[in-house]
Amino acid sequence: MSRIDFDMAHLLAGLLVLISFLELYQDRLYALLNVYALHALTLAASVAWQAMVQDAPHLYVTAAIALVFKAIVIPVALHRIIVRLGIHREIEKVVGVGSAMLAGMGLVALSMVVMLRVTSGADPLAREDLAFALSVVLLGLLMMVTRRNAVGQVVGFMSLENGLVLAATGAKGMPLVVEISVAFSILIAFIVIGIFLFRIRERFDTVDVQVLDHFRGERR
Amino acid sequence: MTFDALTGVLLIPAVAAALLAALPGYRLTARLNVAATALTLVCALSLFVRRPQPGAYLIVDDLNATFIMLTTFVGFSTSVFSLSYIGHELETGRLTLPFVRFYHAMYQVLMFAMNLALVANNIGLMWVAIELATLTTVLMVGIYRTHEALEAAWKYFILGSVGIALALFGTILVYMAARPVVGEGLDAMVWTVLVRRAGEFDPALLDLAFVFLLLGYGTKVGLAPLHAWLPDAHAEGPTPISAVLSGLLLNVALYALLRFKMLLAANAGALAPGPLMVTLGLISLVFAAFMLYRRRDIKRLFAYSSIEHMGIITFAFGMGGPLANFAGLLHMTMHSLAKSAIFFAVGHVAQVKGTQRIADMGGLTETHPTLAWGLVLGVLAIAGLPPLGIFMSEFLVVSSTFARAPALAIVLVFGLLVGLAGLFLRLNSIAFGEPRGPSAKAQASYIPMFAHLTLVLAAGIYMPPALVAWFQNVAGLLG
Amino acid sequence: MTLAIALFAAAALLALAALAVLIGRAPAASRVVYGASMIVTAISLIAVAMHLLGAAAPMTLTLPLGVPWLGAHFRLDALSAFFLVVVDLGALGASLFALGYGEHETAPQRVLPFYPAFLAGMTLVVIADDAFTFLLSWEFMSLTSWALVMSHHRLAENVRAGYVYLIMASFGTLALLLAFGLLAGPTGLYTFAAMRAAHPTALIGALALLLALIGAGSKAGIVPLHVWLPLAHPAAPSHVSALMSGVMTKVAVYGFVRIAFELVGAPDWWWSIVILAAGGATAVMGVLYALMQHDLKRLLAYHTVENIGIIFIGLGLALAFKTYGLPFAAALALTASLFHVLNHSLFKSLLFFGCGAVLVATGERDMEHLGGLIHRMPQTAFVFLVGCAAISALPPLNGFASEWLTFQAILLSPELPSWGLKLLVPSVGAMLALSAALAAACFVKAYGVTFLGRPRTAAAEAAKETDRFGLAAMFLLAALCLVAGILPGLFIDALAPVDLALIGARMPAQIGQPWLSIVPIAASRSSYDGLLVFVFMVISGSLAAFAIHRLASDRLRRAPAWDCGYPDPLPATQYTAMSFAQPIRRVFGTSVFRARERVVVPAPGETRPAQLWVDLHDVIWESVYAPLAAAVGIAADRLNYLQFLTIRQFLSLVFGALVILLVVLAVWS
Amino acid sequence: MVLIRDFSIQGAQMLLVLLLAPLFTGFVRKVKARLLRRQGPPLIQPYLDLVRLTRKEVVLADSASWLFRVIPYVVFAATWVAASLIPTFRTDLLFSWSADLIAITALLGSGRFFLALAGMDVGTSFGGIGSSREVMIASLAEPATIMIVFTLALIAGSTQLSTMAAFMASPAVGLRVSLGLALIALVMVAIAENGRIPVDNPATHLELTMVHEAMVLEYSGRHLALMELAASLKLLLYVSLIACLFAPWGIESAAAAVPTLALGAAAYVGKLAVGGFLLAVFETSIAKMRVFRVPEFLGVALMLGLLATLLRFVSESF
Repeated sequence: MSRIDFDMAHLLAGLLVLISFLELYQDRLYALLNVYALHALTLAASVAWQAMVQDAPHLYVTAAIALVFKAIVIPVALHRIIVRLGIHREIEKVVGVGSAMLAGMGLVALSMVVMLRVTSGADPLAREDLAFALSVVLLGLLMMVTRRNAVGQVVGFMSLENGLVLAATGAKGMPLVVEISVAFSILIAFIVIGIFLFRIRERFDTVDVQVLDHFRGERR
Repeated sequence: MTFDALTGVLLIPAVAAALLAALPGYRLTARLNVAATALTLVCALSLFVRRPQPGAYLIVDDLNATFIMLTTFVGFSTSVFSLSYIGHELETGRLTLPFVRFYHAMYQVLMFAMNLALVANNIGLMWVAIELATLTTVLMVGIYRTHEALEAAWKYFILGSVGIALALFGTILVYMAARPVVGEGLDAMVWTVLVRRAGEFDPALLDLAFVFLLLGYGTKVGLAPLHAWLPDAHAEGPTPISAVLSGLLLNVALYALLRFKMLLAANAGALAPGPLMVTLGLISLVFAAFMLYRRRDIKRLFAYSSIEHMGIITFAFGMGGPLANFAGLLHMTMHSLAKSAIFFAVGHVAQVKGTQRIADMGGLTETHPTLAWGLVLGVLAIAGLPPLGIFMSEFLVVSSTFARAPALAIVLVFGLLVGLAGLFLRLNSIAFGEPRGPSAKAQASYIPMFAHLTLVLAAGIYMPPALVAWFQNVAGLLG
Repeated sequence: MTLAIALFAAAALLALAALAVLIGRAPAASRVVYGASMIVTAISLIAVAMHLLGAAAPMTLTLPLGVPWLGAHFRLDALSAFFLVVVDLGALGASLFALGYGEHETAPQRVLPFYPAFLAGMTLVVIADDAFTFLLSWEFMSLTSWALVMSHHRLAENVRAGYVYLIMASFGTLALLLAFGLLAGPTGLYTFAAMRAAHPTALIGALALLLALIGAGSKAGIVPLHVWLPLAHPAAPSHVSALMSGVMTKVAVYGFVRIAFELVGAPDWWWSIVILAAGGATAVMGVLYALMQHDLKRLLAYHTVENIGIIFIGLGLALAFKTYGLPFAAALALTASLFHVLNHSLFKSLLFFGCGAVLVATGERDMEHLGGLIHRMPQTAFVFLVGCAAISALPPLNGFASEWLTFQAILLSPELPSWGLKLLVPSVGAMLALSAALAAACFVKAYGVTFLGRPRTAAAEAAKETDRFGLAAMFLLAALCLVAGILPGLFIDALAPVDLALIGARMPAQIGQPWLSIVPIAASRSSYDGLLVFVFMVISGSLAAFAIHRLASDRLRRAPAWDCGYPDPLPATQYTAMSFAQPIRRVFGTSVFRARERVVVPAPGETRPAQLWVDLHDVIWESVYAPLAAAVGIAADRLNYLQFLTIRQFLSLVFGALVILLVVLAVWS
Repeated sequence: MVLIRDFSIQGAQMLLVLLLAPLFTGFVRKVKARLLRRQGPPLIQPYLDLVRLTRKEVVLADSASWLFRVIPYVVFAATWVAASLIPTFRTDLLFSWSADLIAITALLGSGRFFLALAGMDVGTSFGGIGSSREVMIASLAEPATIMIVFTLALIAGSTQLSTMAAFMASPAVGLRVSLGLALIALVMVAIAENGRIPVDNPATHLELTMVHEAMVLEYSGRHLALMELAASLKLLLYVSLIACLFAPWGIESAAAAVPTLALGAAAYVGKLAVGGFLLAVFETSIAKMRVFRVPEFLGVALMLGLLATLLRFVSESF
């Protein structure tokens, strides 16, 4: 494939990592949601680009899903939930932004190192893409474990999943990508609805996960 | 397409699920549920006779035939058990009719998903199937709608989703590794092709893939430290589901792991998957063994013992070699049977005692001899005491390991001993001593429980040569 | 043929167990089960005894059971035959005793199914010829006996006993499993035949031997692995206690002999030091523990520990002699210890039966609540006395015969070249003598407090003589004790094939000796004739009686006891078990058990009684097992926190695992 | 013919010890009395006591059992058999091989076992005191004896008394450290076993100190007579044991003619006299020790015995 394709894909992937860092940086829920929307948008762009360069039309579906569902529906829904449940707006973190950032750096470095062991037999695009995707995945996980609010964790999970889609689309000619992305969208929908359901059934007065599992299996 | 046993194994549960979702009432649907599982079992049996050619999506080979056999059988006996169990739940009003309908439908979906995961010849399809199985079980775990149940379901859901995500990433990596060799498109995900060409794949990618698959599917297997969802899911869901979870779903996830282990084994450059599995296995074993001591909830107790045994099985497969693999397969089969039998007993015990707190039950052998001795027998089985089947597998694992890696064997033996002590510490207060709690007559269905136990007992003493040859063949496949 | 009979016997017993499950609650069940098992064991006993006496060639048999590609191998050679005789003899006696005793069982459905299964398990252990079958039967034996221990499960102490027992049993089994794993090698040559053929390296052999000592020793009751024994044996019904103490521990000895003398090849000499030291320590500690007890059954259980120690001393000597190529000395030592195996099984069963009779008659196991039973149960008292004399190694009974042989073996040890043994063996001999003397002391106490003196409670007052089955069983065993004591030559010759099989030499034939005396090495060196001693004593005793009654007075008058002029009608003024043990406690207990006596004497004029407390510490339990249990508890508590994490924390576990694995991957190359 | 002769010799031996035993006891008493500047009872006093006791009726405690009545005969028989197997004036007695030194020790042990039981039988506190102390003493004395037996057996290469005596008489013995140790230990054991001062005092009924007398406290009449006779037999046994092992001169072998046998018998009597005299001197010159000093006393004996054995094991020359 030509140089420009490569650079473009590369750029978008890198952008995705960058935005993951931005998410890691946020400490207001709304802002986080917006940044996530951006994240999804970038993903959509990247997927679309892949669809073009791999001339794999079915990938456009994935792109569309990313655009409509992740970049618009989900953030809006979460926005609603936050309003409906009156969740306090700031994000409670376990570790400070600084250390989270450092950890993120470490993770990115780690994913690079791991990927560099891959012989360049695999085509460079895949290799670089995978490195970025892995970083995104790890950053998403990091976000999940450093955020206390459910919403924050959901966002973390979703960006993790974006990383997956990035990898999947980056993998040239991979079948089932669409199905997988759909399946994942359903999964996310489940999570969001789950949060919502719990509220409606008034089981938990807040979706703060800690309160949600204050009863942890067995009483001591 | 012509209807063959393979499609039957998949189609029957799917159709049944649709039917059960549509039909009202309890009596009919419950029996329909049994009938469906019975039919599936028949189809699975016929797989031994005539086996369809592997296609791009589906395959039946020696390895998964064993699993299918086990799954359909335990699925069947569990449906028989749930017949009486759910009936009791309806009487006590813990479940209402709509939920029962939902439950039956989900049960069939779960069966479908597991069978699909087992027969999938496509790693992507396998992944989808396992995700489906997870989601259905999540819904079933939460079915009681109690605070605890929902919380357990939620925990299971979140951890499971992360696991799924990791597994998917691993799957993608496998594809990436395969693509340059096999070429783009479907072939690069078809299991049979992969394993044939695995030697030429890029080892580093395979390593990375395996790490993710190990963690991803390992979460489903319930290996420590990825186990967190397992005890609560077992404890809070309806007991038939606990039985299916322990007896089947864990195996299915393990099956996926094994597939990829074979893939790595086929590649010279890749790191040996053995050490990783051995490590995780031992961690799970020892960890779960210690966790048994402080358990107060009877179902959680046995959930942790499932973790322990999954650890042993993973360890055995990790050690590899004909003996250890054979032992691993045997142990897995025996554990599925014994553990589901235990959950059958536990379900009725919890029903007659009206609680799951161990402290509120006692002297069960006085009040409910049949039930209690069934439970004791099951516990003896999973504690690896003769003449029951697990003794044989543990004998093979330990003895074969000690000659190869003494240090590991010591840890293994230590874990086994600690686990046994913990298990009996609890069993003593359940089955023996002065009777406690209500002693109402149990309207229980003993057939499934004792059927399983009989099989376990028989296997401990005599195994039919056909089965042995089968297992040995599979053990050979696993390398 | 004989092997087939033995297998059929095992099968029949298992079938009987299955039957007992069905008819367990029926009134006639106990008669049926015990009667049937008695018949079966009798048949097997006859067949096997003939096999042993006929010194027939080993016979093997393979069934398509167990590990599929291996099959279940069975073999009946001299060693198995001898131990099978021990097993069947004990089983026969126990079944006969239980015909009467079983009637008093409160929960027969918890005893009847497991009793025949237990017998079958023991039978199978001694004829198993591959590692899997052996361990299967071994653990099955433990399991069934565990169930029997748990038969009276409503008592918390019994449940605890069963718990400790099961853990120790599994521990032992796992140790044996490791031993076999070593001997079988990675390719899994599990048959004993293959292990015999393979010659393991010295290190492997030594390790396997050590593991076998731990594994079999934990079942036999080697100190410090004996802790379960005094808990479990008393908890079971008496006829089962007799089997566990008298027979099962011997099966454990069998396991050790089988591995140590046949399978491990030629281990280094210093392993015999380990065994000798363990044996000596076990003998002395066992009897000291026993002296501190006042629960009759527990006392007997501790004496089992002591006798196991004596047996292992003999085995250690035999091993030492064998490794130094002194076959005849080895044969002597081995014969001594195997003969003691038989003897101990005889008198220990007898004594436990006596306990059972007392238990039925009075409902008491605590000696402090008994006394004066000789008046109410004279026959039981008589046979129990025979048992006491036998276990105290008094001539002309069997206990002395085997101990005498052991002493003779010790006296041969200067021929050993190694210095370690030269120094150790005499000390072990001293330990042996010490334990024998202390055993006598202990049984003076046991018998004196239980059967002699005046009844201490109403229960003891109202005791009744036990039933005819029980008496039959006890008299049978007592007679055997006497026969084995006065005609040891027969038994020594019967053991010759075992020596030949395991060592390649045998003791000189005893049958030909004049006056049926036994001569281990040479007449000039040492000889003993139990028969003659017995006859002498009878003659001289009756002579004296005759002379006095004839020539002098035979008048007799009953009167209150003299007691230096201060006779006290209260039975409480008698010596109790604790007070009887006091001098010995002062001599040994202060160091071994950290025994302390606290006396509170009220001030003059106060009316409250003076009080005496005795604090004893089970040092071994407190220094080994309690810490272990505590450690496990602490670990369990610490890990238990992991049950109570939040979802996020669990996720971070997953995350951590992922990162660690990735790092491992990164640094792999 | 030979058999008859041997029989007669064996019988003579049995009678000899039986007859000599009370005399020896009386002799010791006499000597002690003399040393204490007392007249003392006549030498034959023990015989008179025995006869008197046997003529008296037995007063049996109400709570005494059949065992209580059997035990005197058992104890007597055991002791007598043991005593009659120890070569006094002639080695290889007809039945000497029927019990070697270990067996003889055990025979005495069984005597003690039943004696202790007798103490427990009536159910009085004194009997209990006696028995418990007796077994405590025995539990140390017996191992000591066994150790001594080991030493001698290793020197003589046999546990067979005749052989040992013969070997001891032979010049092959020489002076050995272990022998000396064994002798001292054996004397200590003998003192303890026979309940002599300083371990026990056969002449008192002081409840705090008595051991042997406490056990036979309830006995009377013929039973008591047997017990007393057994006690004196035991004393004689130990002295003649020491004599035949450490002063085997004059003990003739089988082939010896009758006159030499007579000479041997005379030598034996002489040895007894010396032994008795030494015993008396020792007893008069030492004070009785507290009961709980006895274990230390016997512990020393045990240690000496063990030491002697170890020396033998370590090297032949000791």
